[in-house]
Amino acid sequence: MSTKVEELHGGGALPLRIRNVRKVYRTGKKGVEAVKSMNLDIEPGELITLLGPSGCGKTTTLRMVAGLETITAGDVFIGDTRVNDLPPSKRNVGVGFESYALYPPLNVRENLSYGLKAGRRVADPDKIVDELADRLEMRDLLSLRPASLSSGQKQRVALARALIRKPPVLLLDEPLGHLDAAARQHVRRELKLLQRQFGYTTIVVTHDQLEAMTLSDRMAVMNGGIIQQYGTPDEIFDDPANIFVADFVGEPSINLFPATVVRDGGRTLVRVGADVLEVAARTATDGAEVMVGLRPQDCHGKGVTKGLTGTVFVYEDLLEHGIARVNHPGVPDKPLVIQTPAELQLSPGASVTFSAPPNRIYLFDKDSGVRIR
Amino acid sequence: MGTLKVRDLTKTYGSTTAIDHLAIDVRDGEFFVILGPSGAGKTTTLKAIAGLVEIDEGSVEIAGVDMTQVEPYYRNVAMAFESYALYPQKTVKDNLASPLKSGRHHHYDEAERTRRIADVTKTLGIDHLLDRLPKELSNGQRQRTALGRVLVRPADIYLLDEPLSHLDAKLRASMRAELKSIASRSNTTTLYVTHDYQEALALADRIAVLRQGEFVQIGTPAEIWRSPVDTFVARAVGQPEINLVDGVVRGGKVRALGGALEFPAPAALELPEGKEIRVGMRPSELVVHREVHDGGWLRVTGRIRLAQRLGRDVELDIEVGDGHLIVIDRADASHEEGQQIELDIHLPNVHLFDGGAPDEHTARLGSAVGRGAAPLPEELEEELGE
Amino acid sequence: MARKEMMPGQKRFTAPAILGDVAILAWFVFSLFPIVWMVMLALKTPAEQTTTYFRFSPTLENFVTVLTARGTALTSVDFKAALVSSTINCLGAVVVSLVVGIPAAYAAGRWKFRGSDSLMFNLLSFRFAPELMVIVPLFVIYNGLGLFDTTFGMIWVLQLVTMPLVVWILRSYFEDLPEDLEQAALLDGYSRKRAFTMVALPLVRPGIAASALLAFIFAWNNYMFPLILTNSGSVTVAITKFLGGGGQAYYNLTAAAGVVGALPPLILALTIQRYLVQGLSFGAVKG
Amino acid sequence: MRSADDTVGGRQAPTVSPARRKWRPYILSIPATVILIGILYPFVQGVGYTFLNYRATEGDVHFIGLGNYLQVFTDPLFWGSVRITLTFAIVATALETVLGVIIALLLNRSSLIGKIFEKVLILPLMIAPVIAGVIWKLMFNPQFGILNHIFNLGSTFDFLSEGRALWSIIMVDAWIYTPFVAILVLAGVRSLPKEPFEASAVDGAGWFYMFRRLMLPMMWPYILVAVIFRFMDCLKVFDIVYVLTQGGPGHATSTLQVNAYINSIINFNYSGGATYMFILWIIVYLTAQQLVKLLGRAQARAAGSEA
Repeated sequence: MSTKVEELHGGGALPLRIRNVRKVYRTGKKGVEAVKSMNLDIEPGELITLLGPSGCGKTTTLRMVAGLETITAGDVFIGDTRVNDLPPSKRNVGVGFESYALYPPLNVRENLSYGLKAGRRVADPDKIVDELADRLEMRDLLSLRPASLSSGQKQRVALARALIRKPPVLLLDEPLGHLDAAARQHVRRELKLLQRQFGYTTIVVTHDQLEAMTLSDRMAVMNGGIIQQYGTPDEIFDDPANIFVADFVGEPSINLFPATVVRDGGRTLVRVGADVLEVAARTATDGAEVMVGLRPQDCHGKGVTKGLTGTVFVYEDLLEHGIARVNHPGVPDKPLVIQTPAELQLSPGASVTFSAPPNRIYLFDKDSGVRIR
Repeated sequence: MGTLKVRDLTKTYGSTTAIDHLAIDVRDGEFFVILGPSGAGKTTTLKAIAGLVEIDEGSVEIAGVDMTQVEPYYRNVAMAFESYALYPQKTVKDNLASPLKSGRHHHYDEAERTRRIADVTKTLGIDHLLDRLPKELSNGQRQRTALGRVLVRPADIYLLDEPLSHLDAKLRASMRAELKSIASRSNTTTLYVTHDYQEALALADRIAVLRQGEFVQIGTPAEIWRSPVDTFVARAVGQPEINLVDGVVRGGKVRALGGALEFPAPAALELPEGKEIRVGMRPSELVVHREVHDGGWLRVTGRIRLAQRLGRDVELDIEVGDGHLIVIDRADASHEEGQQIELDIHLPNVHLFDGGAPDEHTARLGSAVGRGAAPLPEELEEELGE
Repeated sequence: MARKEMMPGQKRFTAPAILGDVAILAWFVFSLFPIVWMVMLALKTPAEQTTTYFRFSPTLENFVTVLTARGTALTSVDFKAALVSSTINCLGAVVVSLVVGIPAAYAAGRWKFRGSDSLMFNLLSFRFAPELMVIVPLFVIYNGLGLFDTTFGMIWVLQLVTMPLVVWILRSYFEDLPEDLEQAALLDGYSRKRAFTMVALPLVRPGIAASALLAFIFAWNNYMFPLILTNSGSVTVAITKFLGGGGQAYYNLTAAAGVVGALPPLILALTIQRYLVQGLSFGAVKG
Repeated sequence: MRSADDTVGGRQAPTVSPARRKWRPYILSIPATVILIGILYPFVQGVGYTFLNYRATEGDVHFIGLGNYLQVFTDPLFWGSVRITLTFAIVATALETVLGVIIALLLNRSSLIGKIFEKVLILPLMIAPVIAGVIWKLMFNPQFGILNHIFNLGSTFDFLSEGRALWSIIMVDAWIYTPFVAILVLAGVRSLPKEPFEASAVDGAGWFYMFRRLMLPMMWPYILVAVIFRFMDCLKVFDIVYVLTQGGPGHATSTLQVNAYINSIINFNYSGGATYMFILWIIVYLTAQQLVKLLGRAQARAAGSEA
């Protein structure tokens, strides 16, 4: 998916570079290391998402770039200026807060013009507000106050406020967090088109892997203050670097179970109980104990004779597709999950044989969790 | 026995009507789901049946007994609250023992109580947490404890209020499966409330779609999916949402998207000339044209505006004529933005709704082939003889 | 705004920051000096009471005098009796307010019934109404019924102070209590009364403690009621009697009585520091 | 896991009629209503006194219509008392509000000194006002009071002289109740959401612009609550005035409630005192209604719901 920067707006997007950045929170004597030596290069106009569970350091990183948190060590460059010691307003960044952080006593027009009138005297703030309001089709909201807006409208106003000063870098914290499913889907597309059109270098922080995959040009999956993998959605989904990335990205989530490697001439197989699966990995050593990753969406049962055979424990018919949980003798502690096509109806107790294309079965080192290619 | 008969159930808070003359008949042992957006009155309905709110009108009959004016503690119903409502100062064990100690319906001695608690906590995998306080539990563990307090005691009806809504996606999927297996083994009538359509489809014997305090449709998951009574129900199930494009009947043909979408108007529906129509097509049922289908398929051509990766699939935003359609396709195919693309959809899967104002919910008239419901995939399979 | 860590580009010791600290210091000198001075005066020997300022040899003699018959003989003010009656009256008033107030607060907090708003507004209007409006007629009634300078009389009139406080604070606590917990108890099979005692009361315990202590403090500090409706049946009235009309003024004894009179409220206030704001604003501002 | 016969049903459970349910809140409020009547009864009687010529020494107590009101309204002493009360209430409330807000903002700025002293902020408030009055009376003493000594004003300067008494009493009132305003406003400021102020920092707003446009409107309801409580209490001030000056010297500090006390309790002119009080009650009731309405609007505006 190529990214086409149609029309650069204002001063033009700037690259963003994060070099060996660390953040330690001093609470009492011992410090909590929220971010451990982070490195990230973002090209101008690129949309990057920081994806990870809560407490993985993604919001802290965003706040450090925005200037809302001090940087314990390392450097952040916007364009070629080192911004570590600059207050937020001097970093010329647009920030969208998770709770929208609109100004309650002011109406939408005043919310947008607040920044314009606050710092340096801007020629005609109302004209700029009207112009942006037209572009975002929110002219009718200008006279309303935040409390009377729906969460979708609040999200749009928060975004407009971040864009109003045409910042070269846009930082959004969980922009779709408080929206219901229908609105989220619509706003997601709108945000992607908008970013493409405005051409801002953008960082989006989210815990929702679906949101990250759809919005990202590239995405950084984070955990424990470290970037686990940084790449395009295709690389992250189809070529996970370790067990955490494979487990965190993808819904329904990946099956992970132990198996032993069997080398058979050029081919690599893994033995699970009595069954055997061919895998694409080349560097696995014969007889090694490994963790196997198998995505439910990649398992197909129609017309498969050789693969894993188990008995259905629970079958959920979601009409667009089905989800079956299958007990397999080789995987004692929890059932395997497979996503079955709509036309394949299964009932509890039935036996099913399923497999997946070799390049879609991933092997991970049992201890370190690192991917074995 | 564990049947539930509700008639004209109405509750107003001041000037707003929370629920308006609801009526349902739940068979004994049935898993009945109420699906609706937040604020539709789902929780009010449950609490009205449990007797926790004063209703303005209507009657509630549980297990053949009229319970309309009966106090909650005599109704022999058990409820899992969305906020879990665990007693903060009691351990998990005491929370579960509470319904057994009240002695309202049946007196359980110490041994019986311990056995029941052990049995339930083992099933729910929280038998190692008996001495913990609610604040020491994770969200998932609190949710299971709330569920345990319902399952630990016999009751005529189990009322579950959005039990999975506060869990993260991974935990929600596994808990849904666990609920499915527990429900199949227990034969207690269960009334389950949710805003997540997948939970409704996965768990329900029957679903009642609720909007602003009124039931819009009651039916099996297949009926709700195949023949939604109006655009509201059609949009309530399925992710991404069903495509709805406005069209009009011209010269015996249904024309939409500025002419890019055209097919003969089904004779059975007797659609008058110039009739405003709304065409509904589900993204998962619109297929990118790769192999030839024999008769009964509709072809539409458009240009890719946006391709967004969605796990194993890709969500394509296709510009078609003067509108746009959302389609799901396999990720490993190539999708260049601006590239032209052809889409096929099987005619019975094309829903026809009455025309109307943009945000108006309009009734379903039938499908592109006539009055009936869209066929289920497995029926489709026999037809194509695969 | 929650207290925040330094932000980038923010320096710690700027001129306004130092000026701010100086201003705070100035206020606290003004605020604490009178109390410190009272304690000093209470520790001075009778000879030093009017002659020295900051240099004196501290003694506890005044406290002993004040609290014993010797004090009464000297100043004809029985401070010890005043302490006892103040305690009894205030405790009695608070207990009555709790027993009567908790059910009313629960009713007003849980149901929006027609009478609830008028009941609450009436109670609030007592808090703001000029007390004499009620005290003058009570003065006549008490003399008529022989309730003058009696515990029952004082407990009844102190309801004017303690009842509105208890009901308003507890109502905001009951309003914040989620209904689900009591409803869960109902469905577990407990009656509404058991659900109230088993679930609602334990969760509101901090509110009960805070409102009781705050009511006690305001009852203890009240001056007008005992001044009019008793001889010197309260600490506040007794202390003013020390200053008395003619003859020798016992400043160090007055100060000692003042310190003793001020201690109970100070100690109680420190224990409920967290709930003070909610109490003082009748639930309008959450702590 | 559960067999079919476990369900309990079939027999008719006892019902509770809707009427009985409706009475539940009223039953719970009966004891409080009894106490309410116990207070309302003397209040009504008090209002009754204003239409009588009821004095302890009066043998023939009878109805005299609006006689008391006529007598009061034509009495310059009454209007003097009203002037003193309003002056006291307005100046004291304004002073305490401004000082309280400043102290709250300073304490919110989490400096080390602020943290230490915050704990003792409430001390003056918790001491009985009458004890505070006694302390200040001793300090004001011209001969051996500490104030004259520290500021070496000599022994003739009297803080409670005719000209200065009212302002000295206002200072004592501020000493006691400024912490009340400070605590309320501080709690209000701390309950404000953090993000809007971070957004303001990102928008490059200086402190004063942010304070004027954002922080003050959001703090306004809390300030107004404090103003309402203080203004109402000041209108009926009694303890510290009576202890410090008994309304003197002359009538320099005789507020309405002090006057009513002297009138009805010391001179036993019950009707006279009651008339003063009922007029003050009406002033308090009307002002309370207006201020509560103002508070409602301010809360709506701060929360941004009112258009």
